[in-house]
Amino acid sequence: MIEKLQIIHPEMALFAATCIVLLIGLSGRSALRSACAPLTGVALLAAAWLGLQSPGADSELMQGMPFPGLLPYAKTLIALIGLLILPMLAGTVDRSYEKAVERGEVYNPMRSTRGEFYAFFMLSLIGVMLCATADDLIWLFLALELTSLPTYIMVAMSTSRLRSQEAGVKYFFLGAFGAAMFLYGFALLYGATGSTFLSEIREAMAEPGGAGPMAMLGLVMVIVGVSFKIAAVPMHFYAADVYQGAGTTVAAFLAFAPKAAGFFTLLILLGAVGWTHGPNGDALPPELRVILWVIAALTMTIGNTLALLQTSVKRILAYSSVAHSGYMLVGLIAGPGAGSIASNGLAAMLFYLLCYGVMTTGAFAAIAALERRAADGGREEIDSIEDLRGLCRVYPLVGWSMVVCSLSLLGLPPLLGFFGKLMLFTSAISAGEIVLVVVMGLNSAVAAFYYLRLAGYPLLEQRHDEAESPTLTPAPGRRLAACVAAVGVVALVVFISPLQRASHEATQLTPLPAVVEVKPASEAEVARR
Amino acid sequence: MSLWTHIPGAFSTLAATGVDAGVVDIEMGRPLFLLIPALPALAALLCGLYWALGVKSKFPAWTTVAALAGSFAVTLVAYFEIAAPGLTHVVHGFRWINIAFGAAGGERMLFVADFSLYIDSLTVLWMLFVTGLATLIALYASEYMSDDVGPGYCRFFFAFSLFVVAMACLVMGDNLLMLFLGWEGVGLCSYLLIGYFFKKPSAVNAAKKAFVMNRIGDLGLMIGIMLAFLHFGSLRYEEIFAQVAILQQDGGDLAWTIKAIPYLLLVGAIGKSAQLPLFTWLPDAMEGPTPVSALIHAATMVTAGVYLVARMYPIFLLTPESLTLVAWIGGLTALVAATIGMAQYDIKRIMAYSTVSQLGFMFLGLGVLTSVGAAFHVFTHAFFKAALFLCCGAVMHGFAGQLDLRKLSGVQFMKGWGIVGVAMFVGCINLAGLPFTAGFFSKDMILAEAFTTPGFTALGVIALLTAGITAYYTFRVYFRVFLGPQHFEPGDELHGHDEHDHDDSHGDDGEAKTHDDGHAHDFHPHPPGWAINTVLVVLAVGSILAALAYVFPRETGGWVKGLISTSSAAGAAHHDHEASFFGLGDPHKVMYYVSGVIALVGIAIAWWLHLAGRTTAATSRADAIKQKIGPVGRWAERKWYFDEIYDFLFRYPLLIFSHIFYLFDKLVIDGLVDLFGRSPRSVGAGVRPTQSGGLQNYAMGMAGGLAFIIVVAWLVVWRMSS
Amino acid sequence: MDSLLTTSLTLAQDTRLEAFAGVTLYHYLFVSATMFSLGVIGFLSRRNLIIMFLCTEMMFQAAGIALIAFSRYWLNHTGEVFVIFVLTIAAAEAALALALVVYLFRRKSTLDADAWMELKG
Amino acid sequence: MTLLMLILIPLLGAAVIAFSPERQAKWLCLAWSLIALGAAVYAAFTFNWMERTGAFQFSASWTWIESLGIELSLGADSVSMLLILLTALLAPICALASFTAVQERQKLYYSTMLVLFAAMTGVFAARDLIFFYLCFEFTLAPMYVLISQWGSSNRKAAATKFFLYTFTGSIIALAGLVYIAWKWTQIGDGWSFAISDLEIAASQMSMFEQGWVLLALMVGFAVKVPLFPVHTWLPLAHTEAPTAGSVILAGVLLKLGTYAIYRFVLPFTPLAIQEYAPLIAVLAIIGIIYTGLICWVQRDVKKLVAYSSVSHLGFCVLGLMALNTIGAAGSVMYMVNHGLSTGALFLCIGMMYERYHTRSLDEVGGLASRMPVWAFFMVFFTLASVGLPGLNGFVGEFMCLLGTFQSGAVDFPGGTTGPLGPWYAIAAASGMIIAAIYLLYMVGRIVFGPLREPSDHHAHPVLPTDLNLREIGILAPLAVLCLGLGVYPTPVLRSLEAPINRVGVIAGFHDIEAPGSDETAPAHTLVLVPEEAWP
Repeated sequence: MIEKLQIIHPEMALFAATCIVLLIGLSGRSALRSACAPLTGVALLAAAWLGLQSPGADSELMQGMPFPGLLPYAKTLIALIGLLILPMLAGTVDRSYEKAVERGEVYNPMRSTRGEFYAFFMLSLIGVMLCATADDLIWLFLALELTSLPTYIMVAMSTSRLRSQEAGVKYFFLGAFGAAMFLYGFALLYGATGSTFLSEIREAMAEPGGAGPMAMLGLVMVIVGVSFKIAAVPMHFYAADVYQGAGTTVAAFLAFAPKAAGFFTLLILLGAVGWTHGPNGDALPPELRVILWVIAALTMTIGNTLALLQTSVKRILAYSSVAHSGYMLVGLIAGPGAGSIASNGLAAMLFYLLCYGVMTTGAFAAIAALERRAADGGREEIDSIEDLRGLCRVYPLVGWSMVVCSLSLLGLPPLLGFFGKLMLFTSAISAGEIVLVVVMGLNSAVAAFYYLRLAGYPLLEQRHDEAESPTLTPAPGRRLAACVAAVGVVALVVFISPLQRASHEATQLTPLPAVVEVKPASEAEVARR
Repeated sequence: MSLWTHIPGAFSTLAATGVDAGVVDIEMGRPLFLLIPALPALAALLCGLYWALGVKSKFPAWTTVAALAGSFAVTLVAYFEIAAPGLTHVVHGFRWINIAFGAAGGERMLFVADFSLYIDSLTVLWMLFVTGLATLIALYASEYMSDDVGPGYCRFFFAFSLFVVAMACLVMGDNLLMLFLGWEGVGLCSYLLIGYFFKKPSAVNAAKKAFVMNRIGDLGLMIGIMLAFLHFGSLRYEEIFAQVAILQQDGGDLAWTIKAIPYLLLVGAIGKSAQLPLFTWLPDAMEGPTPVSALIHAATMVTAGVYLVARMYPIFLLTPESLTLVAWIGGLTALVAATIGMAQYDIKRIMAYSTVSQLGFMFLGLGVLTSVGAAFHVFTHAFFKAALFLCCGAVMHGFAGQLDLRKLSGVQFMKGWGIVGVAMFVGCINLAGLPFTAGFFSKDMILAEAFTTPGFTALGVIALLTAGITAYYTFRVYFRVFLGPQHFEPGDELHGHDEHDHDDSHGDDGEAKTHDDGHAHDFHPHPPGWAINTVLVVLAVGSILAALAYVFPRETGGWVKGLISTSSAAGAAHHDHEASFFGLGDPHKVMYYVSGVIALVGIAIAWWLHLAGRTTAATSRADAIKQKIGPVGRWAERKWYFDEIYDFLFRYPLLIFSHIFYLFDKLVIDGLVDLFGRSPRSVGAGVRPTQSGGLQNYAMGMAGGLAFIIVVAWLVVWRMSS
Repeated sequence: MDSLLTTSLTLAQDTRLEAFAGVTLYHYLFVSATMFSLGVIGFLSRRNLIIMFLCTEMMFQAAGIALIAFSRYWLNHTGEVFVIFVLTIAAAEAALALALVVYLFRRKSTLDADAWMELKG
Repeated sequence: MTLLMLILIPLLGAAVIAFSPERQAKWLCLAWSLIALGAAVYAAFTFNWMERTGAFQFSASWTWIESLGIELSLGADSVSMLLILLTALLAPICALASFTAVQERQKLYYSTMLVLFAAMTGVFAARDLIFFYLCFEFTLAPMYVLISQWGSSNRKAAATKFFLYTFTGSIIALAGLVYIAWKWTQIGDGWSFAISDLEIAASQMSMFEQGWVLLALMVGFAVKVPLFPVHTWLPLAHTEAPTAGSVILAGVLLKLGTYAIYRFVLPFTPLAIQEYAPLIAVLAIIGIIYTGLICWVQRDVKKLVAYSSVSHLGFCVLGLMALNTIGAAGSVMYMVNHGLSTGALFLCIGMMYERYHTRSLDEVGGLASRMPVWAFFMVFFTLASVGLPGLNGFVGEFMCLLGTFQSGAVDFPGGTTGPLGPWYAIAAASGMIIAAIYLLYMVGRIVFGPLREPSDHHAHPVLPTDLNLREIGILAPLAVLCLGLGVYPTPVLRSLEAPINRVGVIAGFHDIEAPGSDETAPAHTLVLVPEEAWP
């Protein structure tokens, strides 16, 4: 049994680090306290390395899982994006307090929140990893909650302003509301199949009449409930408010971690249903396909159109996050395809998740790197798009990172985002979802407007008033994150092929015996590998 | 040396159709003849260079004169080598536009439009007077334009030389596309030269009008050319004529394409030769310097239409109805222009209308199948009309731009103006068709032919009437300006001087300044110098001697006839006119008397109205008549309101359409685009209220969304099961 | 699955519980659904943050009831195990919720959900 | 490798400029663009223009994204090579044209411009659909920057409209292109975006599919051309763009659309194009006449020329829709010619604008007496635009018209198969008159007539009243090329036959036999080969 723990080695590493961080965060020695972040980094690196070693499709342990090859890709991805976000987190909490301590105030562990913050960060990432690892509904539920609960606190504590509290309260209450929905969906799913094991659910569903009304109702509720995590319609309402209210660094985290968790959940659950329905036996069951279609289309459209109207960068990025969820759903609808990489919608989705993680982190990091004078005389994070004016001239690194990441989010070739979209295009067209592709294309065009603003303000506008203009925060990690992300957006273009191959291998669906007859092409493909 | 070789047969189109050499024997000509266009081209290049170098002397003029004279000399060689023996030569220059394509039949064809010269007697005839007159007029202009020495001078001679190049391409090209090259090229030069005084809005407008109206004609020509290519699979005369010859032999029904070609070519000819309804640009073109008017807008370019019809005569002959149209257009134009000419006061405009009218005669001649007559009239007209214009130019030059015949009188006997007066007189008698002048003979050929060709008698009457009118208004000018009491008022402008760039003209003229504020009391007309006088003498003598070409050499029935009969325009040979005319014998002989009398009557009327008893410059007996006939005179003076009608029918509607289109573009098309572009924002604005910030509103949305999605899923299931 | 919905299989397999003999899966599901709906309605209609939170708890417990019922129906213990975890999570959330509510109350001295409407648009 | 160098040289130049001092930016840009031009000329000399099979030369291919079947695949036939040469020629010209006009943020300006040129070269050199699309789309970004940073007053809106309009169109086109690539997976082994593969795949599509793909492609490319009625972004963009921006826009960027139609629409939808060519042709003709008339009532000279571009490119599309050799060759010629003459017109207007700070026909006029050299060039390029025979504009225009005219006239010796016919040509030819009207109107007002200058006009601090040597040096090569291509276009035309034949065979121009490889021809340029040896 003990070798089964291999599956969660990365989580264990992170968890160990979590415990340590929790402890040293309380230490009276500032050097020790400030080791929280490096320690987290080390843990994430270890997790990434362990993630790569995770049992893959050829491992005994993974037999019976719908996606036996998922773990290495998923865990490494999560750990690496976490590693990218980490440098941003420095100074999110406790900055003023640490300064006060430096000035001589007596350190009071009760007032420090640093340790908790990093711990929550890692716990949430553990949750995301566990989502990808889950083979059981209970596990999945716990993992989802583990992802979310720490983020509620992170949002509320991210800044001391009322806005953060408002964001926290909205996020928490609506999150609980959504959680109840998917929990109920899990209950129905269990009720319909008699098991919480995904492999058993899968077999039950594959039987004739297995995917009955109750199972479907359960799945619909799960999908809608999980839509909260990925900020898809109709659960997208919170996104903009929460992102705006939360500290920028936390918003960046929110844009990635819960979304990743949600998509892994959807991937696993829909994997249990299988893309073996529909008239040609290569699609989701029609009702699921239609609701996902509607959700995807609405999510893109509403996200993009709402983003058009915003002047707050964080709100723009929040709505853009909504819209990108819509794009990724397209991959989910397209399904695993007939074998080749470009036809694999699931791979496209995972690949896009990677692209999105890099791009959006970069954009958030760029604005997190700046602060301006607040109304009360202190310094606050920038939010208005006006604050981005002329950034490239004053702070070229930050400015250009913003430009590059925005253009990549726009989908401008040859940046990373374009290839993400291209793969979604190819897979969706392979699946015959041409209308959806057109909807997605038009949405990309709509989105271009606000991404152009995000890219244009730093590059092309001029600053109005130097005194009122934003300056760099004293946390260099944020600049670093922005630059790394921007470089990644450009440089990863070279490595698209291996990345896509990895995401393809991660999404190889174990064929069910009953399904094999329906999908001869897939069988041949699998046999060849 | 590959450039000089003849096109190998394999490269020419339609090798497969089996057409043999055709009606004329075509040989390779000597590359020497390429000098005819090349020398003026060199001159143009040099003038451009002078301009760039800022040459301020008469260098450009001498360069041009020398080049044109050289060109003329080469043309003479061509005459003796090719035209006189009645040969046809093709000289290959270089490949202009060549491309292979697959024809509908499947064979591989080559579209060929080379820069090659097709030299036959028609070509040589035209080039003789083009290069000859151009040389003379360039000489004339060297003095006439001397006030502009400097950039303007270079510009003038650049365009002048370029014009001859273009004219050579037009006349000598061996294919229709090269003709088109020349056709548009002369249009360009005409544009540049009409707009020479580019600070005058009227000149700029006239230039634009000339170009645009020509373009209308060019459109027809271009379509005609494309149709010809479609039908014959080639644009080379050689091959077209060969096929036409076959068609003529075969008889039978012709395809609509070939029937349409002459009409389309005619549209081009009408535009270039200022015929009804596209003639209004020519009088306005008189805004250009007078040498230009003489060369381009009287002697050469405007006869390009005649040349086109003559050159493509075989195709016109295939569709005789088209020639009827040619005749009617020519006859009516002649009459209309003559009536307008009667009522004008600007002597250059009178000459312009007379040009239009005479061009009408030429078209009439072509239409009634006397291509010889038409060509002969072109030839004689070139001389005497050039002379007339140059005389007008001399007057204009001498009297500070004065052209109003009410303000000049008795110029003939002023000191230094004798040669001008005599040359003017010679030109006038030719134009009026006084017996035994060249104009008399050439006009007679056309008149006689009009009367004798069945169905054209009415046109003959019109033409005769026009001849009378022509004699009247010609001598009206002569009597008013050159005879009678001596009187003059200087014009309000001194051509050239106000064209100097004031910024850089400080150095060159104290004299010009006195001219600028010159009034009648301190104005002294300056009579023409040696260059102008020489040219006028040569032209006057030429005009008179041209009559000899009607008679000699006897064996070919005249020089021009001999030339034409060996060219493609020899179509009239098929036509045997009646030997008798109203029972009075040889129609030509009869017509001598009739038209001679008519001309004399016209001159007599002019004498009575404009010379006899006239004591002032401004008034004459004609004024009373003009009073009597009331508005008709005014209508004629206003050119029968052709310009206004065109504006009303075409220009204003187009302008209105343009404005409407622009508004449509801005409001509707771009508006739709903007609407489309804004629609996402509207959607966003519509959805935005859902983002109210209220926690429970969000929850409501989420719960509602869940319900909605469940309903959607249920609907799908329901639809599938039913 | 149709059988599940069409046959009125008695949940009370244990005949000793006569009192529940007529109670089928349907009844439990009905109660569960009702509770869930009441939770939703309460969440949407009440203004007090604590009560709203309690409503989400009610929705959780509705799912719990359904799980127990299914567990009994399928005669395995998975559902029951699930419920235990649900309860744990609910407890964790409750702790979080109360902490948050206290925190908020300190800032604004009110528990009205509508007091937090600064962020919108 | 040659083509890769042509793309990389400007990119490298851009990088160098980005890390050099501001003052040297323009000189560096000039130097690098001259190097690029030199390389292009060298390439042109090593290029075999006589290649009779229409095969692609300088072919090179590097695997890039194996998973999607995307390769960095380059190759050029003479059509591509011509347009690459045009692009390379305009690079130093645009750099020189900006020397005094651009004073702000020169580093950004010049590096952006070089990046743009690299991308445009990439479009013409691409043999892989995604690489093509990548360059095609990427041109938007630098152009957006050029317009919205150095443009006139309303530049932001113009740049945004330009970007969004063309982006929207091309993303739909991408959907169509991907669909064809998917079709390849049905017959081939896995995904491939190699254009040669997709030409095969396209032939497997049914009429129905081709119709939709045609629609998708045309949505993208027609916007770029721009074809009526999706042209409205162009006048705005042109008016607001800086001079060099306008030159690039008119000179090359619009050609991306027509080039794409030639390269993709024709071979990829052979059945549908036969069906719908008349429709597209009608749009082109409407554009010719409609926008031509609109030109006539413009007060802003730049807008006038911008609208004239729409009108002119109508001819270009019309020629392509004739679906025969002469039409297509005319269209390619038109692309080059329009790039030269209209680009030069924009340069002239820019030079005037630099001195007078207005482009309004109401405020300036009669400049021939102030700036005779400028006036010469202005008139010259106007005449080239009008389509005067002997200058370059005529060749393309005439051949487009002739191709249209003979298209479908199968009963005549000079006719070819095709979907259009004489009436289309006659309708389009009326554009000749309209072009004369509005262009001469423009010249008549701004060059000729009495001198009018804005009342607050002051002499430019640096520039002389008339053009200086630098400016003459910009315009003179263009003028020479205009004249050269007008007088002796045959070598170019002959070199176009083979590639067009190649496309024609795939696109089902029925007037063309399969290109024979047995025709032996000496290598290299036609100009250097005796005429007897021409095919």
